[in-house]
Amino acid sequence: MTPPPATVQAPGSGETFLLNLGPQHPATHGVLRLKLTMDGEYITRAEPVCGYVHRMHEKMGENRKYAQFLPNTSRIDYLSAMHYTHAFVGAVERALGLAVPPRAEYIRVITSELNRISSHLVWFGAFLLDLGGFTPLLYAFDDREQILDLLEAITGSRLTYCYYRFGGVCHDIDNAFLEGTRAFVARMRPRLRLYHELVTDNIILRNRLIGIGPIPLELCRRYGATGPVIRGSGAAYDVRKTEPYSVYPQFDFDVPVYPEGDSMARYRVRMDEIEQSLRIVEQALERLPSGPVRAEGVPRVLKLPAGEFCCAVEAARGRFAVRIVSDRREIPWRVKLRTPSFSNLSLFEEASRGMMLPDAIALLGSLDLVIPDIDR
Amino acid sequence: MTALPFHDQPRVYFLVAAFLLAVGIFGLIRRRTLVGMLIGGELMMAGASLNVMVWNRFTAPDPAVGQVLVLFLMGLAAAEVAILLSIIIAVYRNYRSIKAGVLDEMKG
Amino acid sequence: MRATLREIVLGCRSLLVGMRVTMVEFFKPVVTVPYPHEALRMPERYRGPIELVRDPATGRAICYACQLCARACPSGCITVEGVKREGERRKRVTQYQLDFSLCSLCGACVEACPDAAIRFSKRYNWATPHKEEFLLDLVRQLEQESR
Amino acid sequence: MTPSPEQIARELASRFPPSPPADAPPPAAPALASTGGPAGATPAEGGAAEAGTVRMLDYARCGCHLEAHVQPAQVVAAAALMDQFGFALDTITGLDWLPAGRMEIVYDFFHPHATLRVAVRTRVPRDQPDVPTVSSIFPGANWHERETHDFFGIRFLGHPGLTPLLLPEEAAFHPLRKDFTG
Amino acid sequence: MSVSLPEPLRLFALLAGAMAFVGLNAAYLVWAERKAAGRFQRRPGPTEAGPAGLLQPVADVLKLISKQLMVPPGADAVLFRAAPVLVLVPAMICLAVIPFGERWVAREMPLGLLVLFAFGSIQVMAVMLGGWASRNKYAIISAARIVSQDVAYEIPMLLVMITLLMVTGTMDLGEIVRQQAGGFWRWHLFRLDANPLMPLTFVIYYICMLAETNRAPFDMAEAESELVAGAYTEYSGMGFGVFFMAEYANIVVGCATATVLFLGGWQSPIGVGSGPVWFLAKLYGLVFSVIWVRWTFPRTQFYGLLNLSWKILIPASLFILVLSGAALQLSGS
Amino acid sequence: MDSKTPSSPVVTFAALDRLLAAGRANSLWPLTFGLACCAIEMMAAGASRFDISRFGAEVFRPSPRQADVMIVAGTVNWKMAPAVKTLYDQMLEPKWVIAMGNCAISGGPFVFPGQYAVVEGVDKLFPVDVYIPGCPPRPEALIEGILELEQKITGKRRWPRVQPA
Amino acid sequence: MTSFPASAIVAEAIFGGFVALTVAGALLAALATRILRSVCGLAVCSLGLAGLYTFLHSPFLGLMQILIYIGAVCVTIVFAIMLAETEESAGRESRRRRLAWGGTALAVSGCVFWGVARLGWDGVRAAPASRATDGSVGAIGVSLLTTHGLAFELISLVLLVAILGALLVARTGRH
Repeated sequence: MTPPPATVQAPGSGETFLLNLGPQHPATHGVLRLKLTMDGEYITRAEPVCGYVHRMHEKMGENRKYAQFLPNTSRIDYLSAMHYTHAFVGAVERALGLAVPPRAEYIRVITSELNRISSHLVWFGAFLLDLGGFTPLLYAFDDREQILDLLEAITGSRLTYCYYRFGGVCHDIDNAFLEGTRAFVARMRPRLRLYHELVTDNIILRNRLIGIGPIPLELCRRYGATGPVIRGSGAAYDVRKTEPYSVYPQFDFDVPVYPEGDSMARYRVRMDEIEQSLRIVEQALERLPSGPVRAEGVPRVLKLPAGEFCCAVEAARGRFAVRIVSDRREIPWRVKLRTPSFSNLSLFEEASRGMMLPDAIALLGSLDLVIPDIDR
Repeated sequence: MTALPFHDQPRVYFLVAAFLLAVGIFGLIRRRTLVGMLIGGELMMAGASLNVMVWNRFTAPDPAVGQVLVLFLMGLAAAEVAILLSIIIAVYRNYRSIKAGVLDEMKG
Repeated sequence: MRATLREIVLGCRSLLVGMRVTMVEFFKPVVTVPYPHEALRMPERYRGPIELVRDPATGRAICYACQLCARACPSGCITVEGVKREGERRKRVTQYQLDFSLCSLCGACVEACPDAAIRFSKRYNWATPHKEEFLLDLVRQLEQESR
Repeated sequence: MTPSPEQIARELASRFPPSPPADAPPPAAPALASTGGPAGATPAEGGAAEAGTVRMLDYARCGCHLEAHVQPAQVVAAAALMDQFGFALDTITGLDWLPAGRMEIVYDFFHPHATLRVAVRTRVPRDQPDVPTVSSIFPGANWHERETHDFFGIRFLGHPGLTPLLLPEEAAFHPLRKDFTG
Repeated sequence: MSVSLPEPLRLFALLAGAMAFVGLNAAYLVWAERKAAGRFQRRPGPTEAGPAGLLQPVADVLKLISKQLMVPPGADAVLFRAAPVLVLVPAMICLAVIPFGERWVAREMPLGLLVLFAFGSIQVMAVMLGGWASRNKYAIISAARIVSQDVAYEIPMLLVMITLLMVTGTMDLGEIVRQQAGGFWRWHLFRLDANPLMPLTFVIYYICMLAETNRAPFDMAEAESELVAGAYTEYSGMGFGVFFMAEYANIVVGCATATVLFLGGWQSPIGVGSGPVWFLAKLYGLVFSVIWVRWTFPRTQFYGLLNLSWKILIPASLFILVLSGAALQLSGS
Repeated sequence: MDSKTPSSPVVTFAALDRLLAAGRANSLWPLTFGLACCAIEMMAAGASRFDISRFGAEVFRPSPRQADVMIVAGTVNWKMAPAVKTLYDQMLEPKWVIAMGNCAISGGPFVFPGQYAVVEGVDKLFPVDVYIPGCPPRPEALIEGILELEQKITGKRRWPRVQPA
Repeated sequence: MTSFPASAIVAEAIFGGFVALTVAGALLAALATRILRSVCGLAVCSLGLAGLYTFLHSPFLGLMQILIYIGAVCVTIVFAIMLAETEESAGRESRRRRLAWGGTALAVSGCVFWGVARLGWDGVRAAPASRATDGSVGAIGVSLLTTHGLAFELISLVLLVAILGALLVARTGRH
């Protein structure tokens, strides 16, 4: 294992050489390692090596009570912590047959969608950083700070919210939050226009993304890629629509789909999703019911009936599913976390074959990976 | 004669030119790699150019002529480098080494 | 040829539009918070390292070492000890130790507390060269505050 | 033309019938146990259902429409069938039924165009956890199988490179086995 | 021409002056860039070191000087050490021939333009050597990129220069500026009679300059998301600092050349009151635009960059060359 | 360190040392190196809202050769540990380490009996200069960590201490 | 010349410096074991030659020498070395063979040096009384396009063919 700067070995016998991208490399966002076999600047084989942030989440699931596992769910994919917690509490709620009060579900939707926007904003910035543009990153982070302010005010944390509880949410939201969210929605639309002017329409960016890293739908299916990756390849697969959970069926929103499958398509899907999330938030704010935010009669110590319970959500990166196997004890027998980045990255080796290094970086960035989400 | 500063004495230039030529030949013979030999050749060319320029400076009736000639020489050197290097790369691609000895295989 | 020219023109236009965007931002005020020169206000629910709550009536900690928080903690970073004194109905906390370096600030302890005897502090800017500081003795901390 | 759960259930049941006991005749109709609740297996029972059962599940309860138990040898065929139906591989994972001395491998499928989730399960003895790889049908299974091998030590026969994915390269332990100690 | 040595002392003074200029320029351009980048991103940039962060460059230089230097194992130590200097020196030589004002030129040369070109071409070699000598894969890829990029952009730049040469008829930079006296409409940028596409020529020059100085959006050499720090990956302390300095010195040279050739050098745009102030104003205006461009755009793809040169810039500049030849013939006859 | 400096050359050297220390303290270039959650807060600290560039510390260098301070932001596990160690070794003197977040300090919430992956504190791998607790710490805490490091380098605190209200 | 008293000496010193650069560069180019240093030697040598050309009253050629030799030839060679990673492995050859080759090379080059230097030493060097042109860039240009027009065209053709040939060879070499 040689992290960069890697020194050159004696001239190899072949025309190709091995380039070790990572585990510390600016473009791998954290600690992914890519073993690249290069022919000049062309990649003949790119083998991702993961596990550099393996944090034993699944093992911890077997060691902790259900409530104690909640903080972990915020740390698997720390950029879409809300969704991950949602999936976990969703699975437990299914198992117990808990009815979540509608206000809580609405709050969940609002916070989830805000979280999705903030996640996409981080992706947008980091992706542009991969492509060599620094300023959009800071603009995106500036907008993200607005979301974080809102979420921090109600959850107490900027990143690892741990906000949902079995049968509801931790705290109710207040008027300041509602006002702030409305203000944010009003602010975000013109900012999106700014992004499009500054970035999306930019000829340099278009040349770097259009037609680069095409992923056919069939490839997505065989690798189980989900989220913006599969939507950028032409399938309108969105867990919020195909396996509806929470109160999403009550909202009117579109699933952005682009058939091209290239990096630009994935880029556009995410940018459109920000728009759609804003729509959902708007609707949820309008119709927010009053009432309690936690279900009655949730036992202090949870024991699930025996069996397997699964709940999938549409996280920012795609389908995230929790599978809990319970044996009637306070501690689950097994917690399986199906993370979207894992499947999304697994297709990289096949999709990147024959690409040039900078294009592969663009492809990697357009997959929007969070490494701990892969390594768990 | 001795009153002349060195930079106005053609002999000094001639010596340097001859030296360049000789070193170039030495390199051409001694070097075992194509690139090395190419560099030797370039040195020889440089010696020749210098020689031309000395004549141009001290004896030529039209000082433009020598310069034109040297310009031509430079152009030729550049062309030579381009061609030789492309050959070198081609040879390397096929033989994985640009030691001159490997080219023996091409005989016959 | 026409397409190429068109692309060049549109491309140049997009570049100019981009430059206009950044130039407009150039003249907008900065959004930076002047942190070390100005203190920040953390929101009401901000989750900093927990602290004991003082009972205004007695001036002592409310906590009576019921251990619920220690049991709820996923990381096991809380150790509570208490003694029952003569003539008192409940135990009194004598030691409340928090290994903050293990804490994930999930809030399980605060939620588990039946008497709201612990709460999150607003300590948001903690950095130190000394690792041993993270072993917090909350009881002593409370006593120091009262002094 | 997305398939309905019943259609898939019938297809699965007819293709992967329970291995007939030596004396009993095969059931005339495919066993289509349609219970609403979850499988309800506890570790001691080691996963109750026998290979060959296909069960419709209560989606609202379990988050899954259908589950099928197959023989380890039938896994590839089952995956091929799912591929034909246009399913995408969701995940592959293991389950260690330590008290029963068995390991279970679960193949989860989702459909990219329909609300449909199917789980295919198979069980192998704990002391010889071998199962054929499905990575030839779903290349995405490659990583899932590597991960399952990491965590459970289940060997996927014919896998192109069963090296540790998440654990260190030289790791020889399987942390999610129930008898694993730090 | 007689090669005499006028006032060697002046030469030394000049050397010291050039070094100080380059050093200060680099240091405070870095500061300016950090400040400007901050403004573009709505943050203040360095503020805490000295008033308005003015001591930031001092701190950086102190840090860099006192940082441990090391030659990576397996590297060619001599070349590795020489490369940063080799990048910096040609830039300084180039500065010596640039006329900042009527009498503000370190060394007036009839072949000034050629000097800029000849010495400008050395720095390619130097960066490449630095990259190669590091024996680091990223550095080598980056070095290879630098060469292809610089070679590709040298050609349109040369063609633009030849166009300019046809218009001016001299390689003397001072003379070129003098031709542009008398208001901005006399600048070569607007010499539409000599060549109706003169502004376009300037744009081509500008693009080539960005590419030659490895500035964003053409910063292939230091593309950090791909190549860590490119050719500079293995450099630490002042070795890296000198590369940094050279980068900014090259930007100054490039912008100064543009000022001389297109923007009328020290001539004032309204025709009266010319002087070095105008030169510096134009120069730093251009430098600011370079910074502005960098903090606006993403990086180009490498082959996109080569395509831009080979498919657009070279044909365009050839066309301009022919056009201005024709225009000159027409106006001459 | 003895503060008494009797002879004049020593005084000069001391002054020079102070100057160098001031230079280093105001030009802490971090290594671009994020591991997990905390890395996002590290990015946030570099973004407009918090802007560590005010302290001259925004020059994130991707190459360890040019970096002065390594901010270990996130969980280090045993698979990653050799790489982190190598990075540390590749950094050149003078160099500093900031352990950001509880994972880097002690393994944080990922420590439990029988855990098999996480390094329980990066100070097991190399010396750490400043610890920033939190999960993840706020960006101000990172700024505070950098100020703390400057204090360690120069020996005095230039900025006011902020008491959280 | 100038009024500065030491200027002649300084000029001599600078001239000597250029000669030294040329000679040292040439030696480095021919003798360095690492091929890349060899290229650097060529570059240094070119730099010295550029100075000599300037002393020979042709700064134009001097600058062209830098532009073409350092900016183009050396860069191309280094580029080729990078593409075709080559290092001279000294240990491969037998010592005897090395000595033999070295001896031969030394002898041949020595003879050449001696002969050519002698020729130059005794060469005619009567400066012409009058010059047809001043040898300026303009004069070179005029003479390029008039007197030597044909040669100029031919050289252009050679260059064109060289480029095309180079492209062709380098492309077909790729399998």
